[in-house]
Amino acid sequence: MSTVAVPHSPVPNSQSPELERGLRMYRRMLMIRLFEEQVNDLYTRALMPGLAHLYIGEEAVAVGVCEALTREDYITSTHRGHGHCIAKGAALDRMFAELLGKEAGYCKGKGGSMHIADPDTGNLGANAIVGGSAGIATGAAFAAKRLGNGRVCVCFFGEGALGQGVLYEVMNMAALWKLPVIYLCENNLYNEYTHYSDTTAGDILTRARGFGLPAESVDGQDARAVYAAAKQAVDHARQGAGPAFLLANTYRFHGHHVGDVSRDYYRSKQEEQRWKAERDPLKVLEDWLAEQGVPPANFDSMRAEVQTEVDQAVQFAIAAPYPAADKVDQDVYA
Amino acid sequence: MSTVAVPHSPVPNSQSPELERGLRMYRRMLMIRLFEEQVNDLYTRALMPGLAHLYIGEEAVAVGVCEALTREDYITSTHRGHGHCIAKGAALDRMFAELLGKEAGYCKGKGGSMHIADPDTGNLGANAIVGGSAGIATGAAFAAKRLGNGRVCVCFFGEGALGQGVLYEVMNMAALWKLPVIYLCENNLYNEYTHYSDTTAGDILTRARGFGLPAESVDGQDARAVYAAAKQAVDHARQGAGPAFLLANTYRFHGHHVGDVSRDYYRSKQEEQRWKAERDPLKVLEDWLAEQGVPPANFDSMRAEVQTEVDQAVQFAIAAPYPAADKVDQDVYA
Amino acid sequence: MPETASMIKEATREITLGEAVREALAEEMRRDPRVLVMGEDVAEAGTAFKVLNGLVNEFGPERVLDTPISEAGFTGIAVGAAMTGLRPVVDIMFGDFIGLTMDQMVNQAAKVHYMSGGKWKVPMVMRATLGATRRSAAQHSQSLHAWMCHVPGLKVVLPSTPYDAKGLLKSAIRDDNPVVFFEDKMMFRMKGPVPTEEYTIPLGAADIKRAGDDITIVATSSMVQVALGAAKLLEEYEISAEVIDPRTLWPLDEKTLIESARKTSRVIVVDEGYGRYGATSELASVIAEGAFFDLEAPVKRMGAMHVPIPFSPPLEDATVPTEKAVFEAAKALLGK
Amino acid sequence: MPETASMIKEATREITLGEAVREALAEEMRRDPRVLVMGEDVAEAGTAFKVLNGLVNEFGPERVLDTPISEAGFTGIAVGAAMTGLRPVVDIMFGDFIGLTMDQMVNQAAKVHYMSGGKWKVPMVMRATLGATRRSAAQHSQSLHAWMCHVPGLKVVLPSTPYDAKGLLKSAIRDDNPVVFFEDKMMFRMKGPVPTEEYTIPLGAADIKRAGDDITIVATSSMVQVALGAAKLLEEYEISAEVIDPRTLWPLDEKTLIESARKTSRVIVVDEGYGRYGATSELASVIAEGAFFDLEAPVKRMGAMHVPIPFSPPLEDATVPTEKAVFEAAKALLGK
Ligand SMILES: Cc1ncc(C[n+]2csc(CCOP(=O)(O)OP(=O)(O)O)c2C)c(N)n1
Ligand SMILES: Cc1ncc(C[n+]2csc(CCOP(=O)(O)OP(=O)(O)O)c2C)c(N)n1
Ligand SMILES: [Mg+2]
Ligand SMILES: [Mg+2]
Repeated sequence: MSTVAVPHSPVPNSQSPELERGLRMYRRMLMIRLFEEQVNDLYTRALMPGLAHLYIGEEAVAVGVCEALTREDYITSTHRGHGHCIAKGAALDRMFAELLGKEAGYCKGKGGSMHIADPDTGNLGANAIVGGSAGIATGAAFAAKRLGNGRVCVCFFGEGALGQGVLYEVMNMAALWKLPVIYLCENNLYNEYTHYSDTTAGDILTRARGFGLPAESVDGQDARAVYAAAKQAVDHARQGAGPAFLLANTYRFHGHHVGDVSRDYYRSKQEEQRWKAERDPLKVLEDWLAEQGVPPANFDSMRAEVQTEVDQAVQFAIAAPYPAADKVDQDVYA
Repeated sequence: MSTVAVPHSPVPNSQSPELERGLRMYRRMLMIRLFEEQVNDLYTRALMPGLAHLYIGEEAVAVGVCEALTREDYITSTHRGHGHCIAKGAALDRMFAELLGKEAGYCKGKGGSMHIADPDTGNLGANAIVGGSAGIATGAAFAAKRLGNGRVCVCFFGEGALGQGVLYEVMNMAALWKLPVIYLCENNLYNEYTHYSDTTAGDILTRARGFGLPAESVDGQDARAVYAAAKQAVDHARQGAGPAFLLANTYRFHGHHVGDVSRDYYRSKQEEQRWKAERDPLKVLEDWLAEQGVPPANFDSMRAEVQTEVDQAVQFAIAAPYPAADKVDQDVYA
Repeated sequence: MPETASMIKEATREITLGEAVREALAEEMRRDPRVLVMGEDVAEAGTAFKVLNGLVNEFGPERVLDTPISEAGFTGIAVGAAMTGLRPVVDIMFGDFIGLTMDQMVNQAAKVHYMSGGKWKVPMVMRATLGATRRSAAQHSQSLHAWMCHVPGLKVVLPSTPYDAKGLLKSAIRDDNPVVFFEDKMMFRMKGPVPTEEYTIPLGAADIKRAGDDITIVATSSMVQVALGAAKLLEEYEISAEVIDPRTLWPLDEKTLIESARKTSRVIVVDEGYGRYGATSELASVIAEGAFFDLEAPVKRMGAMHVPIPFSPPLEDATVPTEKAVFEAAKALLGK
Repeated sequence: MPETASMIKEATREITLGEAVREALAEEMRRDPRVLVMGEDVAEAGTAFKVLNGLVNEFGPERVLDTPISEAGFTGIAVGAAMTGLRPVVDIMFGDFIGLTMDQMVNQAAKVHYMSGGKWKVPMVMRATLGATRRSAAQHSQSLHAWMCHVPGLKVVLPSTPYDAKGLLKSAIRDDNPVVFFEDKMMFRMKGPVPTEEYTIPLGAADIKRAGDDITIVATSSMVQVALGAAKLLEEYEISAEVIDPRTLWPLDEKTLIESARKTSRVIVVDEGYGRYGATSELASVIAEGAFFDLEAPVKRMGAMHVPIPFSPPLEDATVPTEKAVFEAAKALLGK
């Protein structure tokens, strides 16, 4: 059912499905973490064109949610989209290639960091318009329902997208027409450089309920909690019971984008430190896995394996060629 | 305090303020009713260019609300706007003139039925874009607050405008910034030819509350109830307590516009009959006034007076000249 | 299949432009179960203009779907549905409302294919209206198609006859790209010959609505009849006007326009959109460049007056190019 | 007051375009308490481009106001606030987002004055950005000003130097109409002379950025530097290019453009918006008509390639007119 390949099991004894899931999620979160640390490195070494918005700190949300999806299910993603794409099954080498504008990238270099799309993993595309994929996600759910193919769609968006009216327009239609779509709001507390409490009146869950959607919040740093909440909403949607709204409370550990380094004016170092120390989603899951008897060495070896994968992927991307200049006016029309 | 001039009192004995208000509202509602019956007549006699959306049946909403406003307070109105404009104090002759496209009209004939605007009565303008005035109304409240002039703004809109995302965007900001604006939703059950339950999921009041606005519903056929609810919201807003949402349940007695005559396919004659017989806002108020001792003859004489006013106004408009052709490119830029 | 109405040998019948639109939709919906219509009051009401009357009876409310008044939202839904297996046709009652959909159309629909490196496709159609003189005032009378023409990734169609409307709409629905289809609301009742057998008209082919030698009048949508009327008036002066309808503004059949201009050496372009920074600017530029050495006079542009459309009838009528105005302009161009 | 930077006798200092914008806002805010700024991250963050850094310190968060990510909503609020006594300046971070505001700008801001018979006014400014080559891909790189130019009731300004930016923005703020002010995001750090004393530049006056005799290059915003660079390259071929910046696309100073075209008889128009149905279409049409009998060659239009802007650097660079391309086009026009 999961889009994530089961890793070589580092735990010898026969595992419970729950433990297997925990390990699978851990490895996928690690992929996102190490991929993005590499992205940051590419930026600081001036090897990457433009900017990128890192998902580090929020990995449990994407991974917990996608754990509840099949490969055929759809997602839409955001400017902060690497995590969603990887969680849904994207390959790291083609991700890196896209971020570097190479022909081998998911979008032949035409999309870049903010527009990774991949039909093979049901990824309808990251979107650089805040709230810009709400319509697309709802439309995919509409088609899934009409075609009766049993797919659901998850629309990931930051709490900043709560400012975009189109979100409410499509939630209303999703509720009216009982579409299999889950609106997954990642509240990382900031719209760029502004605290969300300065931009968001009332109560987020009440908003969703006002449009007829069941809504609940979940600890976005706890992959297992996210999975449980997502699973319920996804099952519901798949059974024809209609859309749902999930609010995942989370935090981005880095700046709004890789260039956002001096952040004191909008959030304190202490706040950042506290989240990193106490609420790191990798640490949260690691603690649970350790409790289940996974020995410390296994985490190290997983990390080493994933790091190797990341290193190979980035090497591939750096060596890969740019698209030929005459590709520029291809793909404008189908 | 009211924008409505006190009519020659038809009741001899000294009146309570409440009775005075009732009579004032009655007369103003009658003005709307008879004005619009005349509009319908102009249409059927092919004397009016284009179409018009009649407010008949909903008069208690506009009049009850505007009774709670000063002349300086602002309103924004809709495609179904005659009632709001008259309730806020518009003169009938210039209204008719505008509907006929004459130079003497409120907008020199440039606006027509859907765009009556009048700074003298705080009318920021009717609007032919559904939900199109939500931004303007909120902006006027924003300015009132910044300038500290104590004004409030009422944004009238039909329940169809609940489909427009911009409404939620501005309600959010109104709540955040505690702006003196009242969102007045006139639920007449239909978006053009579609029942609102086919277009509106969830619960309308919960929606507003989700954005941090106090919200309540009111019987839109009962001018006194509307006044009471509006008064509370307006006083609140004027004191700096922020915006509010009012849902007035009402019904339009005519078609969506004057040309919408065969309506059976979207609503039954019985439904229309029931509302007209049992929930006519003029009748509801008349009953109360009668209970207060207003004799039947007084209603007749009021009607006769207002009818005379309407007749004179329409004669004025019919006789008035069109704007000269060279006016066409004036007023594009200030 | 004939590509222009004039090539129809035996026009078995005349139908209105509105009927032609409905027929095109019905035929495509029968042919392809993925096609569906969504918009405000499209089902039982058959749209505000009654163009879709009866469609819901054949296809049911699942395929002729009433929406809330959420132009941005349902356009976005159409984009997503088009990406994932359906072929939606969205109905925007008045073209004035396309402003609400610009982000969805321009940042999403037009770019999904390119941004995904050609992987996702958006086979959708947006039907919208244009045109003034309906006494509907400034927010219900605009012809804003130039905005859409400016955007790579979109195709833009403006039919001027029932025949063209039917054939072009069928092509638009079968096209794998987002196509914006503008119908003049004053033309819905205009009748014209439409064959009973099936046909399509390719996007990107202009049509010579009337052949002539002395002057070329390039006209779109509502202005085609105006141009034909002017051409008739010009006959009396023994001026032979050629009237060309590009039919699709993107892709644009530059060749046909330029060839005619080179032949006649005098050109008027007329379109109901605003004249400034509008469709006529592009058409005039293409012709001025392509026929540079053959033109005897500057290309004359005629569009809506650069004012919000006024309500008052005498004012509104002054904002739109008329037969008479085109006729006078043509005479002036020919020095007569 | 000098109306062009070249007329400044003693430029006491050089500042960046970003600083010029900030100065204009600060001066107008000091001068008129009704002026205020609103938009996303405009206060402490000083916008995503840091252009407004420090403004909130002087004027406080009531006059430099952070908004939710609600472009349509806060633009609408600005319209209403402008009607009722304030003079708001709204900040649209990326010009690509104006699609979200088109209904507010076009159906409301642009029409309120006219529809009310001249009674209500909308003295507001929308500041937005344009321009590509920032590796920001298709949704953060567009130059969509042509849409706004098409709409009567709006004015549209595109400054190309710090001097112009400051003087034009001050005029825009004092104007009683909605003005859309597009800033090239790649030019924020470009320096230029700006006098310390106060000045304004009227809307509707083109500026001859460089005088010349052999060819006219009409360029806007980001393309002015490109044109000047091309002009320099042309010097080597002893071609004397005149570079003209219309500065405001509406109102448009047709006279200055046409006079130059009549003098040089060869014209290139270059703008970073899409070339088709865009600003260059209008500029070329105006010149082709106004200088018809003096032109030796068709007006050459150069704009962004008709594709969504790609992310990949070599592709993106191919979409925007360059110095070299303008230089080559000029040589070709002159048959050299
Ligand atoms: C419509 C729109 N407005 C503004 C922006 C600029 N912008 C990019 S990201 C961002 C903040 C988004 O905040 P949020 O949705 O919470 O996502 P986060 O970055 O926190 O993940 C803004 C304002 C945009 N991309 N799209
Ligand atoms: C944005 C927009 N979409 C569609 C329309 C066409 N239209 C005019 S009135 C109307 C129905 C409005 O219903 P409601 O808001 O309930 O007002 P009512 O007519 O019932 O008073 C529609 C869809 C419009 N004017 N504006
Ligand atoms: Mg956030
Ligand atoms: Mg209604």
